[in-house]
Amino acid sequence: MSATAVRLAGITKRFGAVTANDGIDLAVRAGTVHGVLGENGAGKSTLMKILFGMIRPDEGTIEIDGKRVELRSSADALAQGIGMVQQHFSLVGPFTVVENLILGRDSRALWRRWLAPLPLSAARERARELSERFGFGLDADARCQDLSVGARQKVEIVKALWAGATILVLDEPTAALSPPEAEELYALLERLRADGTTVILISHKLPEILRLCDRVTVLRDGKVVGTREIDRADMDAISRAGVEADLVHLMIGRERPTVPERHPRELAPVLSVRGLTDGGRIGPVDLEVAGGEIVAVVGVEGNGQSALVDLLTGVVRAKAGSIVLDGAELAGRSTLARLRAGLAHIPEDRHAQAVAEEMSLIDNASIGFTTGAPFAPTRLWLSKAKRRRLAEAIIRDRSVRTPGPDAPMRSLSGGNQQKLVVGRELARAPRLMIAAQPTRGLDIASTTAVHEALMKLRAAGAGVLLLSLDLTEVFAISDRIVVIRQGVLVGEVATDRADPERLGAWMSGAAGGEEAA
Amino acid sequence: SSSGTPTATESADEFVWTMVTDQAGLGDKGFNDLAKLGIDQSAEELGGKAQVLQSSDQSQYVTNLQQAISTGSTVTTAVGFLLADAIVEVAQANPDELFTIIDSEALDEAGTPLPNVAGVLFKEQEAAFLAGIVAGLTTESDTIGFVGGMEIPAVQRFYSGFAAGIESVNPDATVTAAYVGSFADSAKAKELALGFYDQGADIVMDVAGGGGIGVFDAAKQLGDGHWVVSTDTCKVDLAPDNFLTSAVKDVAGAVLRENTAAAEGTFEGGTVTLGLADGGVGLCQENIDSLSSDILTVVDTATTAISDGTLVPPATPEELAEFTAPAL
Amino acid sequence: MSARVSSRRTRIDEELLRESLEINRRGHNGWRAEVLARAAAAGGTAAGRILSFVLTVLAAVIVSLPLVYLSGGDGALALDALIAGSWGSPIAAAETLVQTVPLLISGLAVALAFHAGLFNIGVEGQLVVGALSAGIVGATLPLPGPILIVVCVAAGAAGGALWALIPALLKAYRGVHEVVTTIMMNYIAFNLSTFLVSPSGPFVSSSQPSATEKIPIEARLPILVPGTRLHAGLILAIVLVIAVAWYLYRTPGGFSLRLTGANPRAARGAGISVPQTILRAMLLSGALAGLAGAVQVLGLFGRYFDAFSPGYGFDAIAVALLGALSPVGIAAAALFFGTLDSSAVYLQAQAGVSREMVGVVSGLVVGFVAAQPAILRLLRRLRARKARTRPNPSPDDLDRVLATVVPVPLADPDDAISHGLAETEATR
Amino acid sequence: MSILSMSLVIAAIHLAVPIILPLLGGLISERSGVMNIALEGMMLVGGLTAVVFSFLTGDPWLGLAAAAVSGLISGAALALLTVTLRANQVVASTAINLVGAGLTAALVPIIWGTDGTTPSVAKIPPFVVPGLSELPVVGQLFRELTLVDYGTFVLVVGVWWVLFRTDTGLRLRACGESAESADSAGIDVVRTRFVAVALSGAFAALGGAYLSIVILDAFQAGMTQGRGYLALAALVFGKWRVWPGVAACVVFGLADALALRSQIVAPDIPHDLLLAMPYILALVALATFVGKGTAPAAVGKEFARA
Ligand SMILES: Nc1ncnc2c1ncn2[C@@H]1O[C@H](COP(=O)(O)OP(=O)(O)OP(=O)(O)O)[C@@H](O)[C@H]1O
Ligand SMILES: Nc1ncnc2c1ncn2[C@@H]1O[C@H](COP(=O)(O)OP(=O)(O)OP(=O)(O)O)[C@@H](O)[C@H]1O
Ligand SMILES: [Mg+2]
Ligand SMILES: [Mg+2]
Repeated sequence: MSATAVRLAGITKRFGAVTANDGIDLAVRAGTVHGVLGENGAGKSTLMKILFGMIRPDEGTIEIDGKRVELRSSADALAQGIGMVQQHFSLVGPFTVVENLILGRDSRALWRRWLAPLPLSAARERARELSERFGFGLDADARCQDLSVGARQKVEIVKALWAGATILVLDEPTAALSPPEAEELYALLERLRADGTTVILISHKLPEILRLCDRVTVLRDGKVVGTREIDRADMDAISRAGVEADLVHLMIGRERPTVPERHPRELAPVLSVRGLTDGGRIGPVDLEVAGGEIVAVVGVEGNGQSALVDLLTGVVRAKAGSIVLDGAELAGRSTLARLRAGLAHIPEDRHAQAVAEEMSLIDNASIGFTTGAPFAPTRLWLSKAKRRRLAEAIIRDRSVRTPGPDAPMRSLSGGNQQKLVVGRELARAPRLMIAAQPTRGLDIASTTAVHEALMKLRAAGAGVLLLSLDLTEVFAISDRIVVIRQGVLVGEVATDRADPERLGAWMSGAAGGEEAA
Repeated sequence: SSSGTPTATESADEFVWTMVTDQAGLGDKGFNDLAKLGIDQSAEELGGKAQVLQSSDQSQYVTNLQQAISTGSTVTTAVGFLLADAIVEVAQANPDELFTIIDSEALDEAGTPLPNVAGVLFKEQEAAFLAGIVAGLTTESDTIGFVGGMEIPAVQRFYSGFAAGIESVNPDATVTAAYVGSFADSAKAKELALGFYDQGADIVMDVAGGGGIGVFDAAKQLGDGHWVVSTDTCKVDLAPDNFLTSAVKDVAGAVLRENTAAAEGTFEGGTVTLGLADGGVGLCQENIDSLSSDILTVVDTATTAISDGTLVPPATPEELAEFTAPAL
Repeated sequence: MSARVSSRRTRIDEELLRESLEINRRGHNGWRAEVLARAAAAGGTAAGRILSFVLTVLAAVIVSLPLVYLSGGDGALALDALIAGSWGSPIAAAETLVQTVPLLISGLAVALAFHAGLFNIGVEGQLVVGALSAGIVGATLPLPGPILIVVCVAAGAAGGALWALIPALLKAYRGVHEVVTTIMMNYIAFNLSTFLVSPSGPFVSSSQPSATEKIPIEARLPILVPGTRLHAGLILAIVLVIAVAWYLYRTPGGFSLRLTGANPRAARGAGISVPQTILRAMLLSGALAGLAGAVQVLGLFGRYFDAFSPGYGFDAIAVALLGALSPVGIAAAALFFGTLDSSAVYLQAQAGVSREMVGVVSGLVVGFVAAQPAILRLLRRLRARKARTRPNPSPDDLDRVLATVVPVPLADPDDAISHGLAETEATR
Repeated sequence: MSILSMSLVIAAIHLAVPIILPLLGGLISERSGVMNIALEGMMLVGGLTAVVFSFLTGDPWLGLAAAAVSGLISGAALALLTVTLRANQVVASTAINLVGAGLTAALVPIIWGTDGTTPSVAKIPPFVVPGLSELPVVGQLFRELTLVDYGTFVLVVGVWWVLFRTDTGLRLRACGESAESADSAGIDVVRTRFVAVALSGAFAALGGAYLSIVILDAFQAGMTQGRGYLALAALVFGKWRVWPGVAACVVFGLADALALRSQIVAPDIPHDLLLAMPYILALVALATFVGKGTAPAAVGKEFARA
């Protein structure tokens, strides 16, 4: 059909004992969207970093537009017209949007780069142009660290396209986007394809893969296990289900695990929040969660979900309002007291809030368990042996892939880190679990495992407050959905009566909002 | 002392003249370098070899003194009062070894001097008094500065004698002391001296240790009419046009004297205090001819009075406060 | 699913707890085998460390030989003096330990703060104030000997902690960077201590300038080996190594401290008060620094001397990092620096190496040790390449040596420092 | 007598410049992500080199140039250890400090045969600014300052401009904030940091040379007296920014000058306490209005590509 834009041949990369890529061959046709699928740790990001010059392969060759190239650094890749959006943000936080966009792109003579002022106004103009063309609405002079995750994602995309990339690599670009934002991205990718740009898309979300990709390659344990053409034009519900099942089978070697059915239950309130406010950005919030109920809070990033969680966990002190958990008032109490009263929390930002990367798995598993028996019966004794057992139990229960409990947390892949965090929070025997983006970046099997765990909690009579951007997830496991906008809950709906389209509009404050109940 | 004064038993070419410094060490153009001169002269005149062990910190004093002994040192000279405790410890443990300590005495628990240690103290105030006379008679602005490194007793003796000398010949002149806070910061010493000159002083006394080159540099920079009075050694060459005089301490002579005594078997422990009368301190002789005969006359008068004990220059600020200037 | 809750008990899933205990019971070959396995691993690591360490020092010494000749020293004698002067005789060994003690204790002080994410450059000032406090108390309080020792040691710790208090408060409650405040506190400590024992100062000895009066012999730390200067400070230092290790790794407080250093937000989410933890870490670090100073006064000098410290508190930073912030590693690193310090005296006297040149040699050794992880990485890579190009890898002698050496650099504190230096947020 | 005079201003400048120059060095290095606490050792190397070359050539300007080169070399040594070999930055700095202090002290007797202090050499002369030096009061300033003082000001402006207004600065700061981000933007992190650390050595060395051949005319072992560490404090005090950092140095210089001179006019106040005043005031300032600052996020972290 069309020419081959990218050809990877025999790519092998080892990290110590781990072989992340094992003789991978991959050909991407020009002007198409090529999906790359695989479980956590399958080697997707490694392969793309090799294509972007950030990692040197141990073996293998790369061809761009039919020409063999040596990519020694991302500068080389950029020069070849490759742009990449990393799985983890690669923006410089304290820099403004426009500074991030022109970073490393100045091609003037060396002395000019040392002496002449940055061409900021021209760049600002171009940034505005691009942002407008994609409907992003970016503020070129905002500091990236102040932006919401979604906005940062958009900056990453603009940055990748800045130099007019003809090959665009996107590593899980929608993991942090709300559904309306993801829609915008899909539209953008369609447009880019139409313009002739070649796109490589990594994702764990099958629906978006099926919707966008012309062809999909599945990796498992560093090897290509299959490539499938996708006929997007001719895809009905049945053939879609067939392709999905096929891909899942390729990815994990078995059928898609299923989430247990939800059964209606007798409900007694576990959490009751009244008039909660931080005196500014958020509230007053009224919210009930019953035992045996999963309540999803949905909203576009930046509407106060994080702030609400901070108030509930006690990391930020409320100005007014009450938080009653199992009949006990928690509003004035410390975070520790709240944990003791039965609160557990899977934070949305794993790196920043949940784990200490340099500490061992044992230490990370025991965060929040170190005051009081059984691990710390006195202030002079914190049992290591018992903490090791706890870590081992969590590792086994949640199938965390690790060399052992003494390994540092940083040696785990993101998905496995998340599993450990989930296991740790479940170990608190919570009455109320606050789960914020609990499956962000997780592969299908791990996602299912987390969902199972939350369902099990529900079955045991605990309440779950789910904060998620992933509507598929919300529809899969929640009983009730509340919508948050600009710091207040603007309405709620039972999940089985909710409609994704309307929910999206509601979240973004467009038409049709308030009347649902 | 009473029972068996220790003596050196080696022959001349086996002599080892050792010097142990405190952490300041060589290169101060002051008393450490003078002590070095003393042991070099000892090797030259008495035979044997000279060696220097520099300490880099307080905890090394004892080990350095012990090292000196184990290398066969004939007399080990500890330079600086900070070594007093260490020398007592080592000398008591090695009663057959000979030691000298400069600027301190070595006393046992009962307060009696150890028999195998010669403690050499200097009456810096006597030399400083003479320097004060020179300064008091030279100043035209009647404003005189004093740049000290840190306020330790030796520096106080210099200051008290200097101020008393000035007062004795020029009651109208004021002398003010200021300190750098270190004996090694020549940049700050220079700024302090510049400050004095800026405030109208035409003479500044330098007791800033290694930082003293800063005081000289200040005077050199400002040129004629800005004088420096220095300490320990002559230092004419640092600024020939600005050097007025120096209150010198004959550390080299004292070291040589104790070493000679050891070589000749007449070494005696105990404390000696050297002043003008024994030539242990005095004015710099290198440029003495450049001073006017009027000044030299007064200096001679004072020297006589101090030597025969009729004039006792103050050694501390308290003594200075009570000091009544004699007519000279 | 059940949960037991009481105020002294962590809330935990009892089922999971039971299950985890079962893992224990069913455990492979029981705890004995596990302990043995872990000891064997640790032993292998230690052997590798020692070997690679010796090689590193040798390399540094060889590089510095030309310099030694340049400065008029005798290279052959120098090598000999380096060993003989530090470990060649019981007295030399005792002296090496004497030099080790202050570095070890102040290294622990630096490390404790580092574990909480704090860069305490103020250990030097805290050490001076600790020494000063011990010296003043020892010279002025008319207490019987043994009691006075305890009071002096306590005064040293308290003095050091006091000196850390202002930076601690400013850091914990106002977020002021501890590097600048502790540097300021250092200068204030130096000036204050100079003043207190200056001729017009209140605590100066009548017979010894720039020092306090002597502390009665009975109130000094006892000498451990007669005929040497090795004092009970060594025992205190060893106890402190164990205590700090215990505190950091075996107490809830130490866990909070490490977690706060590694990720303050995670700590806060787990109910730990970050400001309080910072305060505690800084005060403990200051107290350790103060102890280091007090030990020099009570064990070695018998009185406070102004400027007694050649910068122990600054060397301690290198000691702590060289020891990879682990108490045992710090003990090893302090012993290493102590060895260099005590051989300095010998090098000067026996080999004519000036004290300045000794400084150069120790700098080169430190540099080589710093570069060691990189050199080892390089060797590892070469070995890996070699192994790959050979169809049938059979470990030859070199490979066997490298196998022990390569995976275990003496210390690779990079990770520790990077998270140690990460800004600890103290927002409430 | 008043202590407020032009010569106080000059003293403050003389005391501030040898902190400002290493501050600029530290700023460049830390902004690129490498913690440099070896400023002190690099200053000493620069101070001695300046004197050696002024002694050999009789031209203090050649001394100054040689000092800068010596700083590049000691900076490159630190860069080799920390950037290329990825050694721990504090331990490597300690090594440079030890070698710098030891070598400079050891070389003086090897070169001149005297311990501690070198002989006097030609120093940088004051630069009399035509016209301005005739002015009353401020004229003194324009008679006594040297071209190095003016040059320092130019360097401050230059460092500020390059760091915060040019592409080179943007790249350098990106390496200091997030090496991975910089790398993925196509920046050679290792090379950028290497150059930054080497340059930081040159700045520190100029600071040392300022002490030895601008203020004085000789080198003295250990003459920097902790100014390298003070520069580090000013760096933090100024929150890793150029102008606030320079302001902190100027405040230190002025406070030092005042502490020295107030002894002259107020001899009754215990001088040890006066000498501690600048540091006490700095603490008070930090406690009251300066507040918290954030280091470049990647300082202290090594970077290596897989
Ligand atoms: N720099 C590294 N050092 C060591 N191991 C690494 C490194 N980068 C990746 N790995 C390992 O290589 C394997 C592949 O990782 P990679 O990030 O490519 O997975 P992925 O498919 O992108 O997974 P995910 O879906 O979680 O993003 C994993 O086992 C991972 O732990
Ligand atoms: N300290 C602050 N002062 C003022 N506004 C803030 C502050 N922090 C966040 N905001 C803004 O308040 C809004 C709500 O912030 P919050 O962090 O709770 O939102 P969020 O939905 O969790 O999004 P994100 O996680 O992306 O920040 C956002 O628009 C955010 O930019
Ligand atoms: Mg990935
Ligand atoms: Mg959020």
